[in-house]
Amino acid sequence: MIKVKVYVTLKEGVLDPQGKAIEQALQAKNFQGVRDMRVGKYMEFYLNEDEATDHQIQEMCEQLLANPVIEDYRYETEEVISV
Amino acid sequence: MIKVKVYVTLKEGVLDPQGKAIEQALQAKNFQGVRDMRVGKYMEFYLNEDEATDHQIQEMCEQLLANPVIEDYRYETEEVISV
Amino acid sequence: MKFAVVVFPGSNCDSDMFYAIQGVLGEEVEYVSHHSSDLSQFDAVLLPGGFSYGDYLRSGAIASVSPIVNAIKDFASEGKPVLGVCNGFQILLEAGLLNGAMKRNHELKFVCDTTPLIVEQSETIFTSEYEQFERIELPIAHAEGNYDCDDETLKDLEAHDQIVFRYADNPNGSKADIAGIVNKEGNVLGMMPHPERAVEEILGTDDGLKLFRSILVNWRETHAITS
Amino acid sequence: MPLLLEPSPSEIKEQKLYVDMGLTDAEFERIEQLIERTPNYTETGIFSVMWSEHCSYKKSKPLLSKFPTQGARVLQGPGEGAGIIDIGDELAVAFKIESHNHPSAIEPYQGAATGVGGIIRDVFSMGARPVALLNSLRFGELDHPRTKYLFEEVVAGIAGYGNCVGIPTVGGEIQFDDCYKGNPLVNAMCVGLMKHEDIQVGQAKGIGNTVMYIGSATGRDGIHGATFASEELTDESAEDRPAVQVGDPFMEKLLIEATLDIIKSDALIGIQDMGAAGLTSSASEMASKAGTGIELNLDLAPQRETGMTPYEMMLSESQERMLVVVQQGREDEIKEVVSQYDLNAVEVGQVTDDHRFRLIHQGDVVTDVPVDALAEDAPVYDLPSEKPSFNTNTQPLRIEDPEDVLIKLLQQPTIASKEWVYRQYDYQVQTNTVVQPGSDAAIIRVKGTDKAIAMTTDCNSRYLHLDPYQGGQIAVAEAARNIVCSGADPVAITDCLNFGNPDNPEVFWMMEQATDGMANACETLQTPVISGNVSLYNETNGQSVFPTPVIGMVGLIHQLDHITTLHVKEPGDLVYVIGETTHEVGGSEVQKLLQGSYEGEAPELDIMQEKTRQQNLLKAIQNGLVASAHDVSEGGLAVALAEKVMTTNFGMNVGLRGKNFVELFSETQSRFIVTVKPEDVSEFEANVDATRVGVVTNNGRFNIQFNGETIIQQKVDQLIDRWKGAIPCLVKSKA
Ligand SMILES: Nc1ncnc2c1ncn2[C@@H]1O[C@H](COP(=O)(O)OP(=O)(O)O)[C@@H](O)[C@H]1O
Ligand SMILES: [Mg+2]
Repeated sequence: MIKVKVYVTLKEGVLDPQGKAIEQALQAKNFQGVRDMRVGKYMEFYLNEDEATDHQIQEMCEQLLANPVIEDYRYETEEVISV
Repeated sequence: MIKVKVYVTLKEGVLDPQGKAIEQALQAKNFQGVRDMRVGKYMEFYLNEDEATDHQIQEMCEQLLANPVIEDYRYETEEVISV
Repeated sequence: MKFAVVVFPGSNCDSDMFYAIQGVLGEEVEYVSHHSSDLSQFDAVLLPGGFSYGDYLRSGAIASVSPIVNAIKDFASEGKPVLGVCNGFQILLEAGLLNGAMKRNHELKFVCDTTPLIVEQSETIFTSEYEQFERIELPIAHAEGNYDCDDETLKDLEAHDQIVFRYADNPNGSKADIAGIVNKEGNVLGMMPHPERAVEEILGTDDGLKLFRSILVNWRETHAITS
Repeated sequence: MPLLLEPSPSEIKEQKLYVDMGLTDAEFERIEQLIERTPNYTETGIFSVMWSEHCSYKKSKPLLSKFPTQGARVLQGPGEGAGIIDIGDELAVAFKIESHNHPSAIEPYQGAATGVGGIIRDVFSMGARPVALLNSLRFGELDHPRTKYLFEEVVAGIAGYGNCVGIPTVGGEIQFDDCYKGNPLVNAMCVGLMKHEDIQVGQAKGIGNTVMYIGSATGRDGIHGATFASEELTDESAEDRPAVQVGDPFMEKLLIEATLDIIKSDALIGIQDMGAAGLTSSASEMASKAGTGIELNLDLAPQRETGMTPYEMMLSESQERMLVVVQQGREDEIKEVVSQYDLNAVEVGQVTDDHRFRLIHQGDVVTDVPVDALAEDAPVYDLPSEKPSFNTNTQPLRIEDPEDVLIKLLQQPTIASKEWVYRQYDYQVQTNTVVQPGSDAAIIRVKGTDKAIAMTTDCNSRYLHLDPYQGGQIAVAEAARNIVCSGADPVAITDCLNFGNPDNPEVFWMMEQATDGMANACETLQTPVISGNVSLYNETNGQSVFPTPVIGMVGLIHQLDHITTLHVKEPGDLVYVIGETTHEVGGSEVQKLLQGSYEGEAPELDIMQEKTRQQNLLKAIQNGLVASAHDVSEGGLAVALAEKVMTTNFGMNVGLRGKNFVELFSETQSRFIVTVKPEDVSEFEANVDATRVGVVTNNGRFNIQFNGETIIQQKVDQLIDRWKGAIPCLVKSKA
């Protein structure tokens, strides 16, 4: 089995109001040094070896997991021993 | 400067309605092999070297970035050259 | 009796709460800013619904670390009534004043409706004007009202009669149909449904009015005894 | 420095770089004459957005001038952020509708969300507290995956923004037709309530006064959005992706509260939101209207990104920003109020006496042009128009099984219950919503008075497709019917003219016809046009949407006990139909169902007769003679009757007469169905010309006889299941 980890982040230049709000909240809590907070999504799931092609994973990301209009994505795969 | 990457995921055993829905949507789109989809948050931000202690980052996560009742977190740090 | 309505940036049911107290219940009420750290002149604290800090990160999370929350904790520890509705409930959970956590609704969408509830406990200071197991209708409006806690916490809640309202027709996937819980001491109530939206017939239901009346009646009683 | 990379004036001219920004050769020449030299890059960009159709109405102005805009209750007509009507008691209602079609086609969630955000700013910048939101949506057929995605995301975007800012979304309308597949329509309307004394204007008066900026920092979002809205969507539009703006409803909520607080200060002179063309349009329009000039120092403007050029800053459409003019020397008072909401007010410039629009960047004057040239002197075009050929022939429809047709009609997404949609909208917040979505018009009470406001959006574009004049009239008439059915006096309208490419003479002919029809209906029904918006170039790859002039109408309820809803109230109440039914199927839902296309003549409308019926019905409602009222629209009598019992536990027995089953579904105009309590029957009949057709029952069954024969016999519960289940089922089904 392959474990897939997908990271979805807002494209550069796209406003991230959530990141801004969290950054300010941390600063107010005395973590003044926090800068440029950006919030994204992290997804993990499993695939059978034969399905875990780059093409297949990219398709998933582009069709559903990320919104290519405003988001970028990257992913990692890792072999796991299925139990 | 230190770039901090925080990953927040639902604890094992906590039902993830969003992950379930995405998994089903992928399966409906003919990615039948997808299993155990879990959705979490991914946050990145910057700190000055002297602030980027483990203690400091753990405090941020526990006080705000993750909700310990239902979420786990992990993080990575990475040195970046500030411009 | 003097009520405080705490206003966080992004609260949006603050004026509805204010109106319910002043306009319908006819009691004294004031807005208190999230910057404030003093609640000493109030007899009850109301945390209204809305989207404090845009619901960013997790609903209620950022508000739960603002200065007023320490004052709310002190206020609660004196045994005075604290009511959190919707986002107010979420804030109480995030602040640790109540146990458990909120997740996205099981259908992942915001849900606005009027929904039937069962009053599971009519012995609290918030519900004494209701009958035990009375069926009432209150509006709901939330995207993250799917209450969750571990099994031990649930047992504990049940054992101490802390589940105050249950959904008759679970709209969001909440564990054990939980719509509202109270702390062990019985003076901090969090609930997703909006009693302040149900205080006049013209709004469709006035089933929420008894909740505010209960607070008032109980305050008057204890006040008569202590003073 | 990036500035050096910008083309020089002569390069702009010689290489015709202005063409890509949407300016024609003649327009560029006109700019050169007006400013007496060749514009630089920033100036060219500024002119291109201010002279886009979206900001200048250069192609639609001649049509808009036909609308009646005056009336006893009109306090502010077209020309400001929103129009305003008087509702007595020193109170007023501000409202406007606006489109966000193209952004929603590209990024539906954010497109719809920022559309809602923009229209809210138009209303609170007038000094009104926004009390309600409505929308009007058009999509392709729900059997296409992209359409489902657009539909789900647009609804989520509207909900996400409106819910967060705490303004109830109380109404709207949705129509599904293939012509909207590539170019959905997303129109948002906002209604605000205010005291007369709080009315604000967007004017930069008083030489030397300070211009301040409040709200989100400026980023590179949506650059050229206004120009983009003035072009057709093509397959390349997907490439225009940097144009996507992201909304921050949390910031908007703070801005609403801060703005409604600073308007109480007499240090505030003028206020305008930064909508399309952001800083450029707000600053130049405020100065132009006041007959002054304005100078901005761009280095002082809050910026989200580094290295932004003046061109980028001036064309940015970052959301949630306001520009205010403050009395010189009293800036701190404004700053202090605003800071209570965790916002900053920043001085960015001042009002000047030289009628110029001047921008300073890093010590250089980067723009210096006459302010009126930007805001007033855009060309106005009289476009050629040509009547397209209409095929008015129709095939006769044949209906064997009216029960089956009714059940299918109830499941057509245009007719089906929209509960799936409005359940996602917080329609109760502010505790004023006394009639929730699901009736003919939504109703918001006015706390502290015995009054309420009714509101609706309407437009059946299928009729306009067959006959734009008639369809334009019907759109206004239908909106008024919905208002009247809820017990309100129609007062005024706002409109959003969604059309295709006006340079196509056939499209322009339709615009002329539609606006003529609307103007006539508004005149007759005495509902002036007090605000509106134009959205052109709604085409995909040359295929235009149906002409869709959406009407947003507001009515006044003088006493709360006049409020009436569409659902039947009591068993034993009698059912009446107002208006005769004729055989009219052109553009109807039943024609679409049985034939798959629209053809023939649009329904007739006698606007005088319409007015008489509306007035008589309203009088009867106000006299307490009507228990429930509903207008007949898509799907005809059979559907309208079913709608009166669905969501109730009651039933209905109805007997109708006619020549042909088709009449059950005919969309003849100016008809209403009302129920009347038995004790009010004689007085009702004496005052309203209506035909008694049946009775409300308590057995939960919906029975219709036609010429004495029982043709429909259904459990209401089952009808409800079909009608409510249709949209969720279509959305979920995989296709
Ligand atoms: N179709 C229309 N009917 C009536 N008035 C219109 C119409 N379109 C635009 N207007 C009016 O023209 C003015 C400018 O509109 P617009 O540029 O859309 O406003 P904003 O600058 O707030 O975006 C507004 O007062 C608007 O009400
Ligand atoms: Mg209607």
